[in-house]
Amino acid sequence: MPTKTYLQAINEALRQEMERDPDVFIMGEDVGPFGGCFGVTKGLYEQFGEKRVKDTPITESAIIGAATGAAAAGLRPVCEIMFVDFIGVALDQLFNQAAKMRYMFGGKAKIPMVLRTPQGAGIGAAAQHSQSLEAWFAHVPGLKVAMPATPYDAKGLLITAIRDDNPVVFLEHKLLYGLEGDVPDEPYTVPFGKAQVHREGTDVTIVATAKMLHTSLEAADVLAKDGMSAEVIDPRTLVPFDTDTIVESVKKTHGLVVVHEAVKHAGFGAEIAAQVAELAFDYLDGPIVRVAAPFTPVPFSPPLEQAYIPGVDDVVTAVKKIRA
Amino acid sequence: MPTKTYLQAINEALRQEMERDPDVFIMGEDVGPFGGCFGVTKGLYEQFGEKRVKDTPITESAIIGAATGAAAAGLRPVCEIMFVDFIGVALDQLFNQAAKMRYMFGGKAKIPMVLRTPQGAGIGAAAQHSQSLEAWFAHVPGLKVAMPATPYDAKGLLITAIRDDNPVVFLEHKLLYGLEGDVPDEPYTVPFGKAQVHREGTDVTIVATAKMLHTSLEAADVLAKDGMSAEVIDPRTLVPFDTDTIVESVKKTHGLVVVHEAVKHAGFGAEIAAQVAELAFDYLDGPIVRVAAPFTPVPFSPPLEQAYIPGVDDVVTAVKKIRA
Amino acid sequence: MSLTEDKLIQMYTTMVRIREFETKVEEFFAAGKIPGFVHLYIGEEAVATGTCAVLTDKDYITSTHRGHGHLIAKGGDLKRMMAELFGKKTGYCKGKGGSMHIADVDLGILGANGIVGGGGPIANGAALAAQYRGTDQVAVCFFGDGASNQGTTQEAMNLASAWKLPVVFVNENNGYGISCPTCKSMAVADIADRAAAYDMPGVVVDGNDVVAVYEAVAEAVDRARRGDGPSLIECKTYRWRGHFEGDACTYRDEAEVQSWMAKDPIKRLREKLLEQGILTEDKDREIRDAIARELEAAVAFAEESPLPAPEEVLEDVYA
Amino acid sequence: MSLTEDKLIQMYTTMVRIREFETKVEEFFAAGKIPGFVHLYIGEEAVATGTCAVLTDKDYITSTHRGHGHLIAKGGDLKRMMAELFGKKTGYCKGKGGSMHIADVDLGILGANGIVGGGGPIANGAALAAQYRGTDQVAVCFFGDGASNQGTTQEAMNLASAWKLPVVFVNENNGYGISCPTCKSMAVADIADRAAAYDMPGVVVDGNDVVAVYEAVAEAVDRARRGDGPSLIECKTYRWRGHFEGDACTYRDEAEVQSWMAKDPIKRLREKLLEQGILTEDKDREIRDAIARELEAAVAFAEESPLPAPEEVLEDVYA
Ligand SMILES: Cc1ncc(C[n+]2csc(CCOP(=O)(O)OP(=O)(O)O)c2C)c(N)n1
Ligand SMILES: Cc1ncc(C[n+]2csc(CCOP(=O)(O)OP(=O)(O)O)c2C)c(N)n1
Ligand SMILES: [Mg+2]
Ligand SMILES: [Mg+2]
Repeated sequence: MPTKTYLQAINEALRQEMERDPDVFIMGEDVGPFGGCFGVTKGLYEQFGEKRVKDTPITESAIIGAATGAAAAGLRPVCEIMFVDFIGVALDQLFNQAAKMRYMFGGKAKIPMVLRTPQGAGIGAAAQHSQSLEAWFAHVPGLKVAMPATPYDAKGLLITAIRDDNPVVFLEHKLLYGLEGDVPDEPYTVPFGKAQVHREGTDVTIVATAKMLHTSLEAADVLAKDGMSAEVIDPRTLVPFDTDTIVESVKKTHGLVVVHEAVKHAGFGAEIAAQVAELAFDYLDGPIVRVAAPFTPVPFSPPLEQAYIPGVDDVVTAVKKIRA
Repeated sequence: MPTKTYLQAINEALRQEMERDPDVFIMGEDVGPFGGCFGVTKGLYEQFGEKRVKDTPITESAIIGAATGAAAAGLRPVCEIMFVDFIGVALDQLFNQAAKMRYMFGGKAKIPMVLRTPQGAGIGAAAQHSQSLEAWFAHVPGLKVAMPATPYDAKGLLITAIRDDNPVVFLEHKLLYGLEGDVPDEPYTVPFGKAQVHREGTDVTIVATAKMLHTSLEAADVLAKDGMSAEVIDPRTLVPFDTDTIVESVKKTHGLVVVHEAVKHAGFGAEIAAQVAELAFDYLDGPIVRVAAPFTPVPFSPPLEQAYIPGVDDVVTAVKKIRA
Repeated sequence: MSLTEDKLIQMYTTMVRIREFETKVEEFFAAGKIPGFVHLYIGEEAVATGTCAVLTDKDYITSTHRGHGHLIAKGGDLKRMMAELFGKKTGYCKGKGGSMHIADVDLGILGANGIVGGGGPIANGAALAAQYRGTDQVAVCFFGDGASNQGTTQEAMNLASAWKLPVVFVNENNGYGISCPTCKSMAVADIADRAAAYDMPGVVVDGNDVVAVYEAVAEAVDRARRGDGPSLIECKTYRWRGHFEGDACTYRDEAEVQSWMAKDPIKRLREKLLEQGILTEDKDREIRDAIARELEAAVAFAEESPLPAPEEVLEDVYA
Repeated sequence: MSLTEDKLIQMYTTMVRIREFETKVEEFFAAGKIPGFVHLYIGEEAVATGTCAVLTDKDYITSTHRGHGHLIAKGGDLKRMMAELFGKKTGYCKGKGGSMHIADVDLGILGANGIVGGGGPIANGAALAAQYRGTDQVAVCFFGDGASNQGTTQEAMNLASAWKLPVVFVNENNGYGISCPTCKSMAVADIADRAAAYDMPGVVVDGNDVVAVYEAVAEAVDRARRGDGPSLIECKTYRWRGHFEGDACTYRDEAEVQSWMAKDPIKRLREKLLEQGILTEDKDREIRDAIARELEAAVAFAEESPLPAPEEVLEDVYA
């Protein structure tokens, strides 16, 4: 299988869906000739022209609203918010308008739009350019939320997102853009609501999202050296959420560690822990531990930022805490 | 002790703090002569005048930003957002600016402001005027989040909020405005980060917020008739959060049910469940169950809305599920 | 742009239909049959009517919290509207939306909106779809004087103009945002003056003169259909009732209210049409009787329709 | 409003200090010593300098992502700025903020801001505090051409005007928001024209002429201090570098860049001052030497300062 980066995988999904369906188009700040702040839309303007790859003013409410209205009118917009951190100026158009329209209208609207946006810390971009806000989106009925961790999933989930008839928030991790992996050339879909078991194991279940999947896989290697066998699972989508795969795993391993990069307090990891504490309680043989960022904004300076981002050690320590 | 409504208690807290401290002032839509959409600020304009009770244009970003800037410059603004649902047009000023300024500036700013806003369903106000969004605010480092359930707490927590040197989100429940209870005439504070045990019990711990506290207390009555003794706790603030009181209770009752009105998925109840699943796992004798709204927007029609809001039966059923 | 007699009668009929509908809503709200909030359009009928008279079913509108008039003018069905207000399963939204969320996407009505300023960005999107497909559809964004200050509205005007989207921004300046007089929420005298900030035409019209509204909107719609971009039309008008039903309206003085009631847009058109012989008293009675029957039927439909079943709460979240 | 020779020399010095600081930042960023994003102010020095020359330490400013120039002009300490850029504990924000969040509340600098349009509402708040207390302080909101479209900016202008807040909105129109030419993000030719939408004075000035900026801002500040409310000043200027360091800047053509570099605001003032005998080559060398020494000291301070300890991540969240 050909090897591509996570970024290339996203770019390819966009290109192929735009080739397939003339109703798919792109909007966002600097997504045109510039190719996007991180280069995700490179080459699309050249291929599809100004009509289908639209540079917008720096007005995120207007962007999301334009996508919502165009989707209600039957197109399939994919809009980009340059950093997820900017959603605060435009959340209304997403959570009160796009997400709720169908329900409020008694099922009589379809809003097939995708909002792509990068999350995550690690490049010294500080408090307003480094957050992970998936918990907010996952709390909004009417939205679907995808959060790919691999190039393969990035392409397949994005194609699914574009073909979905609902508003989908597609959360990329900016530190994964350079990650390479196997990605088929042809279009394919990865289903929503289906977690992926990345490593099988018997002693503990680690559920991890986005970049933390890779941190957790590394941790699993370390644990393996200490004779502990960790199963590592990526939910891939938070809405819909694949409870079953995780519960099944916990039934086998009897232990759960949840890992994400967002701050722990009221983070999505709590939802995962709570589901397992309800549905697989009897299979657990010890506490559920969450590994996540501390309750602080994201700091700028590298030693602080590194202390902020959960690391391999943190995951190993968490597992050892319940497997001591 | 004098009896007052929740609304009167809030009004009194505002009035007394404004009398005490000339730096405290109020801003918001229709908070002036109109007295606020729900009447919370009635009489304050007459007492304190236009300078200290300011009607604003319908621009929530400008309101929160004005509060943030005024607080950074040393005043103590209390701003009102008419319904919490409107926060989507203005969240940036709250979560990226007010909440993070102190940290981003290396501890060299103080933002003593309060954002008051009503939450909650039950008046047929539908999807954009009925939400409970506390989980979003609780996920933002730098904010404190208070959520009073009684008239007594409403006054005491609001006075604490106004005197606090940090941005505080003060979440009122619109269906509690008419609730009566004992409220001392003199100013007093209720500490942040201290849960309140409203009813002692031995068989199960019920943690409930805002209006759900009362639903849960009713449920406890019903359970008592069936010979089950429920301990009912209101955390009162979500940030800071009083983990200890809840953990201690679970150590005694060995069971936990969490109740809130927000949608369950990624709601704050997950955080409570997750904390207990980590810190009191060994004391639990069965699954943790959450009672919360289903994953839908808030519907308009009364039978739908009533089906949406968690009720006494739902709490009773949840307890019986783990105490069967 | 001279209006045919038919068109004038049609507009007159629409205005009366709105007035009578709202009067019924007032009555049933007071009787406790309509839950939630209702914001009545009485006094402002000429704006929705004059505007929508220019549009076809294929054109789009975004409405506001004060949306009944817009919906009726755009062709909304009174039965399904009334049923929705009553919270019934047969309503436009199956009882899920209520007054603030009635929509009829098939008629291009992209919904009333509970968020002040929520409609502008969405209207742009519908207009963008028209531009993208090369149709001649336009989108009208109704918004209030209060909404004109909201950032979303201002962003929407900017984008519409930068992209030359076929949008008409129809401002309903009724002098207040709830209790706040327009003059306290903005320093500028005419909202139409804001058009210049986006390099689009901006005009002020008498919002109680349905013909004036029609003509201004017709020009703006032509411009939009030609591909020349958006316009802003400020319609000066007044709401007769409180902000929502239940508002005691202590912030307005009676003389002001009376002076505006004297400018009743319906009475005004009626007198003009009678004078010009386009309408007769008989014809008027006929129109009013037909509307009364229509409304009776709508109310009966609403009253007799079933409430949604509790389990329906879970439906219609996702497509 | 004739400027004293001292003031002119002071402004010249500030502009050179900004230019040299930014040139060092460019160098250390390229060398990998400065993490994160940096947006340089080179070419726009006259705007911050002319503006802040009008202000006192008690006045407030809100800055942007392109904030170094504003900070230096408002009196920011180069050592602590450079240390912050290096991520050091001795920096303005103890290494927690970096380029986009440097602040010095004691100097009235309410922070650079990573959110485009984030500053306007906050500047209003500071101005409101001044109005509330009856001081004669003003607040200046710096914002870009791109930021002028953002809803928050437009809301801020409206509120400032409705409340007659002592704010001066200083627009730095450098022709681009990242890669997007101003003319593509708005239909209007001059951002200053938007002032009329809020009934405030709006003027366009040559943003590369520090004296012109000073004079326009001085008039607006006077007005604000008198209690007559806000103004909008659009300064036409240009950034010499890419949007951020690392931007290859393929979206601008070389001729355009060259033509603007020929209008170098520093060179221009220098020539004028030399001509008028206010500056001599010797004096210039003295100024530049002093700045070079100051910068060397700042860099040494930054280099030698300790990094924050990992556990400091948890500090400074709450007061
Ligand atoms: C974002 C937002 N802020 C505030 C409100 C509360 N609210 C509902 S209607 C209204 C007044 C709107 O005034 P205007 O736009 O002039 O419309 P009108 O009611 O006069 O028709 C307000 C403040 C809201 N629904 N949404
Ligand atoms: C709300 C928000 N949207 C987008 C961005 C990304 N961004 C950072 S700077 C910038 C361009 C700003 O343009 P302008 O206001 O003209 O300032 P300039 O960079 O030209 O000084 C953009 C789009 C952001 N930081 N915040
Ligand atoms: Mg109005
Ligand atoms: Mg610019």
